[in-house]
This record gives sequence, C-alpha cells and structure tokens, in this order.
Amino acid sequence: MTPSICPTNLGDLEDSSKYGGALEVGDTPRAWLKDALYRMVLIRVAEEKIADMVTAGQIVCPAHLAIGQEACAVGVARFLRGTDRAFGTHRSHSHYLAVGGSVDELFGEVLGKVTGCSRGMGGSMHLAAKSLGFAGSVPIVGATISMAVGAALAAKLDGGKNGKDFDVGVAFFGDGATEEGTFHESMNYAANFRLPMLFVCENNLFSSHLHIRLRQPASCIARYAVSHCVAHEIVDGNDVVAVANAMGRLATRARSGEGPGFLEAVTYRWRGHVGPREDIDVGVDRKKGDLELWKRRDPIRRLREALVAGSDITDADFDREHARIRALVDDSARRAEAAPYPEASALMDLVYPNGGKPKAVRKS
Amino acid sequence: MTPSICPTNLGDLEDSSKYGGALEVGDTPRAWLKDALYRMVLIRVAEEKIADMVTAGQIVCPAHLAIGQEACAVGVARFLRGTDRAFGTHRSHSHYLAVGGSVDELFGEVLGKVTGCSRGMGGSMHLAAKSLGFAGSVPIVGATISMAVGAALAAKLDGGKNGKDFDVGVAFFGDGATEEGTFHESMNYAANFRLPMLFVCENNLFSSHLHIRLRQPASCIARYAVSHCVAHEIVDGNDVVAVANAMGRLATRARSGEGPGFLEAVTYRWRGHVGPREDIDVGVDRKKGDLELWKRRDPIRRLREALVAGSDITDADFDREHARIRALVDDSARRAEAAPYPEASALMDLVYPNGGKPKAVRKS
Amino acid sequence: MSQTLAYGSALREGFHHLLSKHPEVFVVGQGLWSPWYVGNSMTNLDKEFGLERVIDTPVSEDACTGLAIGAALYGYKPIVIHPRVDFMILATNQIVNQAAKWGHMLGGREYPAVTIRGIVNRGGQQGAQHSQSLHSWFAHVPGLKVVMPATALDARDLLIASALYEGPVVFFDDRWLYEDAEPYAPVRHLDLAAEGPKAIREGKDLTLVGAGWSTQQCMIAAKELETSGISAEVIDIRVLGPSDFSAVVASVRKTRRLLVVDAAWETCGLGGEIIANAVESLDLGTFLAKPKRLSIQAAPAPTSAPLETTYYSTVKAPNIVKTARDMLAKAK
Amino acid sequence: MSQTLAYGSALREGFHHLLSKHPEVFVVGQGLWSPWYVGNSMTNLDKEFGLERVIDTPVSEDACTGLAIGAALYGYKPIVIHPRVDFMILATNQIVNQAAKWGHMLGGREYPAVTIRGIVNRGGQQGAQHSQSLHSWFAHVPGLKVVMPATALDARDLLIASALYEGPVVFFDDRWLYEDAEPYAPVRHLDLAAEGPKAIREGKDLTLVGAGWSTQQCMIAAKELETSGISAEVIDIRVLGPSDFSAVVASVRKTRRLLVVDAAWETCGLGGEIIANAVESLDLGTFLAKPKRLSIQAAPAPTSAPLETTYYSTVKAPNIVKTARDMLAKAK
Ligand SMILES: Cc1ncc(C[n+]2csc(CCOP(=O)(O)OP(=O)(O)O)c2C)c(N)n1
Ligand SMILES: Cc1ncc(C[n+]2csc(CCOP(=O)(O)OP(=O)(O)O)c2C)c(N)n1
Ligand SMILES: [Mg+2]
Ligand SMILES: [Mg+2]
Repeated sequence: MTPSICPTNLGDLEDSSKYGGALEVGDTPRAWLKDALYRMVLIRVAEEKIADMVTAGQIVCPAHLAIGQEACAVGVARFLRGTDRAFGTHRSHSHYLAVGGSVDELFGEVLGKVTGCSRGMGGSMHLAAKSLGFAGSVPIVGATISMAVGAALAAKLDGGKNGKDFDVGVAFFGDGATEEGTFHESMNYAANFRLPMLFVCENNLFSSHLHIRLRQPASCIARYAVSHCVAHEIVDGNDVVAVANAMGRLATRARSGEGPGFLEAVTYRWRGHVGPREDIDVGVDRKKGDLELWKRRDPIRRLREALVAGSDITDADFDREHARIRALVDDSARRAEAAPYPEASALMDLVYPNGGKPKAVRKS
Repeated sequence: MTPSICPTNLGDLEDSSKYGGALEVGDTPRAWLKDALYRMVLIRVAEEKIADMVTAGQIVCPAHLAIGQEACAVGVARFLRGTDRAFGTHRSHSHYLAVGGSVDELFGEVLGKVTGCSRGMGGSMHLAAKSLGFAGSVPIVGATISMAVGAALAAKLDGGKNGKDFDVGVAFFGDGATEEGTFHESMNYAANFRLPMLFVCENNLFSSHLHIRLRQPASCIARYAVSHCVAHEIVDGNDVVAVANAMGRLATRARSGEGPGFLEAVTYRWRGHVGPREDIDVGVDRKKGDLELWKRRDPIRRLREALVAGSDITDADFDREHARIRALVDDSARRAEAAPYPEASALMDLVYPNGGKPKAVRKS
Repeated sequence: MSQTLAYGSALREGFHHLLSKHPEVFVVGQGLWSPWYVGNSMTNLDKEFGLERVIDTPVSEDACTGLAIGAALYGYKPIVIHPRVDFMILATNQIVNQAAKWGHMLGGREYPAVTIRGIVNRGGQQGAQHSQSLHSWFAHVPGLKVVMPATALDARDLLIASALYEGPVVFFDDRWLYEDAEPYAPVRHLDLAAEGPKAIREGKDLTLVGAGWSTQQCMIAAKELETSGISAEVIDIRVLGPSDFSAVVASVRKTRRLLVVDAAWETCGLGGEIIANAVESLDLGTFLAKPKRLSIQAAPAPTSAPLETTYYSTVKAPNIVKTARDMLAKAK
Repeated sequence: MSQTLAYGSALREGFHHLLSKHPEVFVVGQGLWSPWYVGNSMTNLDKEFGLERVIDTPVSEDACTGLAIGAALYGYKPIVIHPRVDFMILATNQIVNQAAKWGHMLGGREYPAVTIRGIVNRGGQQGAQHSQSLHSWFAHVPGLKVVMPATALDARDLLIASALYEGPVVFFDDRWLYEDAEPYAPVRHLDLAAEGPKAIREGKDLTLVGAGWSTQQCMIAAKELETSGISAEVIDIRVLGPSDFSAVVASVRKTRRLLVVDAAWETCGLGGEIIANAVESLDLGTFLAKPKRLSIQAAPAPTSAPLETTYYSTVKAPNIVKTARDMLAKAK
C-alpha cells in the first residue's frame, strides 16, 4: 500500500451558498428518478405530518425528523435489496420509508399502537422492516454500527448468492456517532475482515445542539475511512443521484468481496434535533439565515426541477402526486389513531423469546 | 486545511533486516547519550532480573517485559519533566524507570511488598512515580489514554508556567490499544480542545499473540493521527536519538499551545507477551528467526557502538557500568524480598480516601 | 432569594456555588452549552463561568469520563455530566475499572476526586434505551460513593459535598423530581463521608424506604396512609454505596414493618439489599409482617402509553399505599 | 472417551459439539488462535473448524460483541468470548442496551440468539482489574439469560443450551473450576428456558446456596460438615437471570436454615437477592436461624500475596463450614 490522500474539511460541500441548482441527472433511468422523487416526497410529507401531530400533542414519543435529508436515505436505498441488512438510528423514519417501509406501520409505531412496525413497543426510535432490508434502529448513538458489521459478517459467511454476490451490511449514522469509539472499532473490523459492509454517514454538521466545528478538528468525516483503509466517497447528500451513484460504486465493490465502503453524504436537517420546530433545538450557533440558505439545497426541489426541465414530469404531475401522497399519509395517520394499543400482557411476554416459556427439548 | 498525506504501512521500519547499525547520534549531547545508554541498561537488567525471579517462582504477579523496547521509554523521557503527566500500561516497567522511578520500589511492588511504589497493592501492572512525572499504569488496554488527556486538560487549565510553557499529558500505549474505541475518542478530544497532549504508541507489531496484520488493515498506526488532525512523527523505536528528537519536536509544539502530537515508535518485544520466555507466548505466527533478526536492532548495542566509535566511552567503561547496575538491581531485589508485606488492614483501609472516615466538616 | 427551592434549580444552585467558590471545579459533558439538555439544572452556567470551565463535548462518554478522572489526579475536581444513565453505560469501564479502583490499586496515595453525574430521565414514551436507573450496579462496586438525593436541598448540598469529596462519586438525580420544591435554606456544608440514609419522616407502624424519586413517592404514600390512621416512617437512602443501612435497621426495630420502594429492576437491586441487611441485623421476631419490596417490573421500558403507565405504576404512591395497608392488615 | 470430565475440557467439548453439529454457530473473541489464552477450554478449535468459524479479533470488546449480536439477527448463533469479565465491562452497552432489549423494543419479532461468555479469571496476584465477577449486574437486567455453571457436565451442557437458546445469554465460567472433574456422561440436550437452580446435594439441617465456583466451595463445606454430623443441602443456582429461586425456597422450607455464598461483592448482589426472596416467600417462623450470606470483602482485589489470600478467604470452604456451625449452634 502506498500513502493515501486524507481529506480534512468539506469545502464547498458545507458552504450553504453552493449546490443550489437543479440536479445533473445524467443517464440515470427516468423511472427510478421519478420513484426517488416521490419517495422523498413521501418521507417529507410523512414527517411533516408527524411534526404536526407532535405539535398537536397527538404524538408524545421523541421524534427526530430528517426533513431536508431525504436524499441520503433514498439514494442509498437504490442499490439495496430485501436481503441486505441496514441498521438505523434515532433519526430513521427516512431510512425505513426509503426501503419501502409501510406508512401505516410507521404511524402505528410512533403512536405506540399494536399495528406499528414494532407492535407499538418502540416508538419513533425503534423502527424495523426486516424483509425489506431494514433490520432496525435504536437511539443509543453509534450502537448499531457494529451490529451492521456483524450482519455483514453473516452475509460473508453465507457465502453470497452467485459466486460472490454478497448481501451487504449497511450502517446509517450521523457525524456525531463518529465520536463514539465503537464507530472506529467497527471500521477496523470491517476492514480487517474485508466484509461486505457499507458505512453511510449523513453528515448534517450537527450533533444535537453542537456544530461539528465545536466537536471535531475538521468537518469531513471520510478522513476516518482513509485511516481505516476503507474505500470512500464524499457527496452532496442533498443530491439523490450523486448519493445513489456513489453508493452503487461502493456496493458493487462490497458485494464482490473487495471489502467495505464508506459514504459521506453532506446534508442538513431543517428542524430541531428533536421535535417539529425550525427555531428551537436547532443548534447553539445556528442562525435563521443558515437554514434559509440550506433550504435552497432542497433535495426534492432540485430533482423536481431537473425532471421538469427534462420534460420527464410537469409541475402539475408533481402537484397531483404530492396531493395523493399527502392523502395517503393522512389516511395512515387516521388509521393509526384508531388502532388499538398493544395488550397489557405484551409488557412481560416480550421480554424473552416465547414469553420465557420452555419449548420442547431439542435433539441434535 | 488542505488534504494531508496518510501513511499506511511501515515499510522498512517493520523490516527486521533494516536499521541494524550503530546509531547516528549527530550533535546530541554526549552526557545525555551516556545517561540514556545506562538508563536503557538499567531497564534491561531490571527486567532480566524480574524474568529470572518469575522463572524461579519468586515473583508471581503477571509481568510484561519491555526488553528490546527500552529506547521508546528513554527517548520519550528526555523531554519530560516532573510536573508532566505520563500514564502507562500493563508493560510499564520501562516507562517507570525511564523517568527515574526507584528500583527498590519497583522490586517492592512486583513482590507485593509495602516498600513498593504502590505499597504492594498493585504489582507489576500498577506502577506510579507521580513526582517524577509518571502518574500511573493499569492493565485495562487503552484505559489510561483518556486519563492522560484529562491530565493535559488540567495542565492547560493551569495555564502554563512561563506564558505558555504547558506541562504535557503523555499516554504510552501499544498498537493493540489503538483498536479500543477510547483511543479514538481521546485523540478527537485532544485535537478538538487543542490540548498539550502527547500520544506515544510503541508499535511492537503484536497485541498479545496476534501480529498487527491479523488485526488491522495496515501496519502504521500514525494514520489515525492524520485522521484526527494530530501532528505525528514515525520513528525507529529502537533508536533512542530518533525517538528523543521526534518527541522533542512534538513536545515543543504541545507545550507552546499548538496542540497534541502523536509519536509512533516502531519496536519489538523480545520476550513473550507476558512472562520471561523468548519462545512461549510470543505470537502465533512468530518464528524463532524473527527474533534473531530483531535482536540486531538492539537499542542498547546500537547506541553503545555509536558511543564507542565516537570514543565517548570504551567497552570497558560499558562493562563496568553494566556490572555496577547489575549489582544495584540485585541489591534492590534482595531488599524487596526482605521487606514486609502490607498490613492486613490495607485491604479495607485503602478502598476510600481517609479509610472512608469523615473529616472535619469543611467551610467555604 | 425565593421562599422555596425546587430540585432542578437546587442543582443549578449547587453548580453555581461550586463554580463560584472552588476554582478547581469544572463541569464537562454533553449538553452543557444547550439551554435545556439537562433540564433547568445547569442553565447558562456556560455564559456565567465560561466555556473553559463548563465544557460541552463530543459524543464520547468513555473518553469524557476518563478525561475527568485524569484531571482529578492533577488538582481539579471535575463533575462529568451524563444526561442519561443509559448513555453513562458507555463509560462503565472508566467508572468501575478506573475511578473506583485507582486509589486502592495504586496504594492509596491519591484518589480521583471526580463526580460522575448520571441523570435518570424516563417516561414520556422515550422507551427502553432512555429510561434506566442503574444505581444498584454502582452500589455493588467498592471504591465508589453512590449518591442519590431525593429532596431539593439534598440535591444541592449533596452535589456540593460530592464534588468536594476526595474520591470518586457517582451521583444520580432524577428529572421527575425537578419541580419538587421545599422551603429555602442556605447551603449546608456536608462531609460526604459522614452522610448516609436518614429518616425524613417519623412514624411508628411501618418503615417505608426509598432512594431518589421513590423516596418522594414514599412521602406521598405516607401522607395518604396517615389519613387512614397508619403512621409511616420514611427513610431516604441518600447514599447507597458504600452501604450503611443502620438507619433503616433502627427504624424497623421501632416500626417492625419494612417496605422498600426502588424505582428500578428488582433482581440484585437495592430493595433486596436492604431487606437482606435488615433480616441479618434484626431478630426475625422483630417483624410483624414479612418485609417487602416494590420494584419496576422486569421488562425494558415500553413506549406505548398504556404500557408505560402500567410499567411505572408498581412504584408509585397508590401502590405503596395499597401494599402498606396489606402489610398492616396481615398477621405476621 | 475418558472416565471423567473436567470443567475446562467439558467447555471444549461443548464448543466442539456446537461447531460440529450446528453450522450456524461460530465463536468470536480475543485469544481464540492462542493455545492458552482461555485456558484449555478452546484448544485447537481454530485448527479443527477453521479461522472463519473460530475468529480471533482485534482488542475491541464493544464492536466484537455488537458484531455477534448483528450476526445473530441473520441466522447465526455466535458465541462471543471475553477472556475476563473485567474486559467484558467494555461491552456493557452492547449487552445491556442492545442484546437485552432488542427483542422487546422492536416488538418481539426476533431476539438475537447470541451467547456472551465472560470468564471469571482471578487470583495469582493479578489484581483489581483482573478479578471481577459481575454476574449480579447482568442478573439485574431483564432480557438477559444469565448462566453460571458449577460442574463440568453443566459447563458443557449449559453452554450448548445457551448457544442454541433463541435469545441473548450471558454465560460465566470460572478458571478456578477448570480442573474440577466428574464422571463422564454424554451430552444432555437442555432447553435453557426450562433450566434453573437445583439441589445437587440433599441435606436436612441447612441449605447452602452457591453459583459457579462458590457452589463447589459449598460442596466441599457440606462434606466437611457431614463429618461433624451436620447435613447440608446444596443448591446450585446455575441460572441467575431471570431469577427463579423456588428451588432455594423449597429447600429452606425443609432445612429451615439458609446460607448463601457468592464469590463477589455483597451490596446489591446475588446473596442479598436470594435472602430477600426467601424471606418474602416463606413464613418468617420457618427460619431456625437468621439467613446469612458470605461474600467477598468490599474492596478491589489486591495483588500482595497475604492480602490476596485474606481477600478470597471469606467465601472458601473453611469459612462456610465455620459459619454453618455457628448458625446451627445459635438459637433463632
Ligand atoms: C450513547 C449516546 N450518547 C448520547 C446520546 C444523545 N444523542 C441523541 S442523538 C445525538 C446526536 C447525534 O448526532 P448525529 O450522530 O450527528 O446524528 P443526527 O442527530 O445529526 O442525525 C445525541 C448526542 C445518545 N442517544 N446516545
Ligand atoms: C480491555 C482489555 N482487553 C483485553 C486485554 C488483554 N490484553 C492485555 S495486554 C493486551 C495486548 C495489548 O497490545 P498492545 O497494546 O500492542 O501492547 P503490548 O502488549 O504490545 O505492549 C491484551 C489484548 C486487556 N488487558 N484489557
Ligand atoms: Mg449529525
Ligand atoms: Mg503491541
């Protein structure tokens, strides 16, 4: 191995005045672009609905919204399949919906209803859609990264389907999570054992109230990938095409046994760290104007503009679809509100498999 | 900040056939070189004595010997002072002796006698000589690194003596310790808060029985310093002059408030991971010939040859001094054997400050 | 100066006192530059005392704690803030292997005078990883002082005593108590080594024992019991480790009935410890009823509203009242 | 096949069985490619089953454990090896926040079938950071099965049962037991959910309770007591979490005397738990003597030879014998 080049700061990628225009979509299949657009709209609309329901006191559990960051999840999901193993965080509505998670089950879950994807036991921070490739999410920062590496190890032990076409482990996490030691331990494991593993860092420049410059000596997280000898890509995380393409390259390598990849998607959350407000809990040194500038990097508008410019859709198409999604989300929310809570017995019955009761004795 | 160059493998530094000749001592003061030579001899002889006493069953507590690695400790100690704050590991006889720790107290400690530097409560893995700048050592891998960072923070809060002449925190640790997440957390802290902190990695290529190639994707540890934006130097850890010079440069920066430094000293332990043998517990894939080659990089012989070649000492001088040190070490061991064990009451009395008893009520 | 002092403000007053009068004290942890991360317990301390002494940090619980231990060996008295006990779990090695043992294993020459504050922060449908109170774990480990104030004045004064103590302290406060107020009194200077459980309400029929939030539930229950003519003594544990439960024993010798309430899981927890200790210390004939403990059910915290209500109900005042009545009704 | 089986070899036989018959089992942890890092309990498994299924690792306890939990969600039944409980402390978050809660907080759809083995490895002047047995901590946490075999056959069969169990298990074995042998018997297929404490020696005057190594000290003590005409029943706890101490209660109902021996610290530990449980479950009139517990003194482990001897003496057979005699001599 020869010395590598290690990035330090993000430069233009963290400059809110850059990257505001319509996306360059190149030869990306139009069908997927439309899917991606409306998938992002679904995430946006669903989270706006959740925000409203929090404001109205209908939702009580802590809700961390990814509004503004939709392109990261949707771009990554392009090259995932149901047998892959993605793990999320406290801020995973977007990941869950990006792989196709049920909107009904999302609203069921944030309302603590038995119809939720985790049967109402976990709330917003505990989503899962395993058959779609989303293993689960938890709010302890950094905690699922090593679990995803384990899922990648399992995929490698499985041996891949066609020769080497491994399923991949995927860890979604934020810039803050890279300050937990477990992130580095996990990177070293994946590199050392050459696992089919993808680390996806949504660098939204904040961990709770603190900007990355108050927490780390440089703003680019991919420098850690270099140190762990993990292949990396750094992209505008509000450009769903750039995210998908970078993810595609890293996933191809990983699936063919060439080892782990690290994707840094630079983005920005529009709301507070937790909760619905744009002006509360957003960050100690975050000014109102920052958000205004970042909103010009809106991942949805930029893709819509590209598709309209290319005559792939019209503004009217978009508005119609947006309204349809909005109605669908409202319906889901209504159904969830009407749904029952889990039985009281779930509290104790779910602590151990099979309610803690013995099964028939096994033979082997 | 512009991108940096990140090293990957150690190249010649891990090639046992390289670096065998007499040291280049340059204009290093002769007085210090002689001190360094005999300090290394002291460490070697003391640890050989400990090895013999383990073999003889006189010493029971686990003893991890740094024989072959003496130049790391002695080189680093050149630019330390009594108010600095160095922390060690399971393998810290060398660090303790390098700063001038008492030989009597070392033997007292490994024998569990009340005359030990930790009053016999800790044994080989719990050495301290705080007034000389060595805060203490413990065997939980990686555990003292963040403590050393805290000591550096304290030094920074103290404000330095002459304007900015900060005392420094120093963490000695091995290549294995860099696999613990806490190492990375600590590096980020030191970098983020620009602390007067020196990370000293004795990369002896092994963590217990595993060569670094079985544990990490590349052999050079300084790549992590690059990723954490910490200034680094990589040296032949068996060249006491190179170690001291690199440490000097990093210490000067750190003391003047320019932030932390990382020193990677590449070396090799001659004995087993724990215990006295050269052929047991040395490493699963380590061959006898490896050690023979590495012995040609003996830090003591190489400095001795340089000093003899420069007519700074004669071989007879060396032999005489070696014999004197040997006698001194034997005396210490004898005194320690004759010394009493701690009182039985120490077991409970030392659990809490002041034996757990109240003091007079404070006023403030 | 207000007539009453609430628990959250009392903590802030404790920090303010420490930072004002003790230049060797600094605070470090997550959320310290945020206006509400740790409730109202530290508001604006950063503005008043500067970012050098009120240090907000990266998300690195282990290093943050180790850093404080290291600084404590060099003349400082740091207080580490873990905004949730659940996050403090990531610092277990530093607390249990380093802070607790440093003094002993290095011969007693020095002890890190560090206070590690873990905030019990639960309810509100936060779920399994935002709900734990693992005070019993730390009480299990020799070398640690474990402090858990139940009242506003204790929150302030035991915080001060913890910070000024010469060795490592794990300090638990509970967000559910932040609004609880009591009449204002000036700072009492306590020597933590001299502090322990004490009776905060006298009674003769039954001893209720609590720690932190559960103490206040015991107080509410005691008042309720009084209306039906049952006189309950309440012992507030205050300091769990190292354990000295002689105040409990003395009380039970008098009341001859013991009910321990611990708002945490039961197995190998504080409740069992106190019962075992009482049984070992008293003649069994003392007991007019079998000693009993109330704990949280042995499950992770659920988020769903009705389940969450059930989950915490076992350790709330109504259930304490009911259990106490049963104990008085039953023969031995 | 040898006539007897020693505890260390029995563990190895358990691993061998699992790796031979269950392709979904793999083992991962520190020291697995070393001939002695974990005593003789895993010798040459790497050679026999390959480096892909017997995985030695970097020094990263947290990630190693998380990795196993993750693999357990995808069809594998990994066993993580922590060569010392002291090192396992660095994996606390993964064990307590993730493995224990995953099934519950995600609605019970799946549980990580992972076994986390912590080896109790102490004595030999290893000192404070190489000595701990924190089984009580894990028994405190709902969602974990906590297993602690005392005999060779149990070491093997409970290891197999743990690995094949559908949820997370923390498994403690003790290096001080590795040479203890018993007559060979073939593998019994146990369902871990059906296993719990059991009487391994019958007696009528006194119930001795132990877990892991302390059970064997109880057995030695029971034999010694027999020589002076005292008949001691011995209950081996085997499974600490979730706790079901009905076997203890049944025994004490018969013997009317309870002495619990736990080779760990006392406060909030297993001993107090068992005593509290017995007191809650039995009429106090049952007890002919006050229940008692023997624990390790509340100090970090010292290294100095005489102190180390004292340190472990309280939980060794001679002190059990002495304490039992006192309990029988004394009136209620
Ligand atoms: C171990 C742990 N420490 C602290 C927290 C509190 N916390 C919740 S989210 C968060 C910020 C994480 O930032 P980042 O990883 O960048 O994700 P983002 O919120 O920006 O999506 C913190 C500190 C936690 N949940 N877990
Ligand atoms: C947390 C923890 N995990 C594992 C161990 C066991 N252990 C003791 S020393 C050691 C190897 C450390 O290697 P390195 O840091 O390179 O230091 P060296 O022994 O080479 O000096 C290990 C794994 C430990 N003591 N602490
Ligand atoms: Mg972030
Ligand atoms: Mg090494």
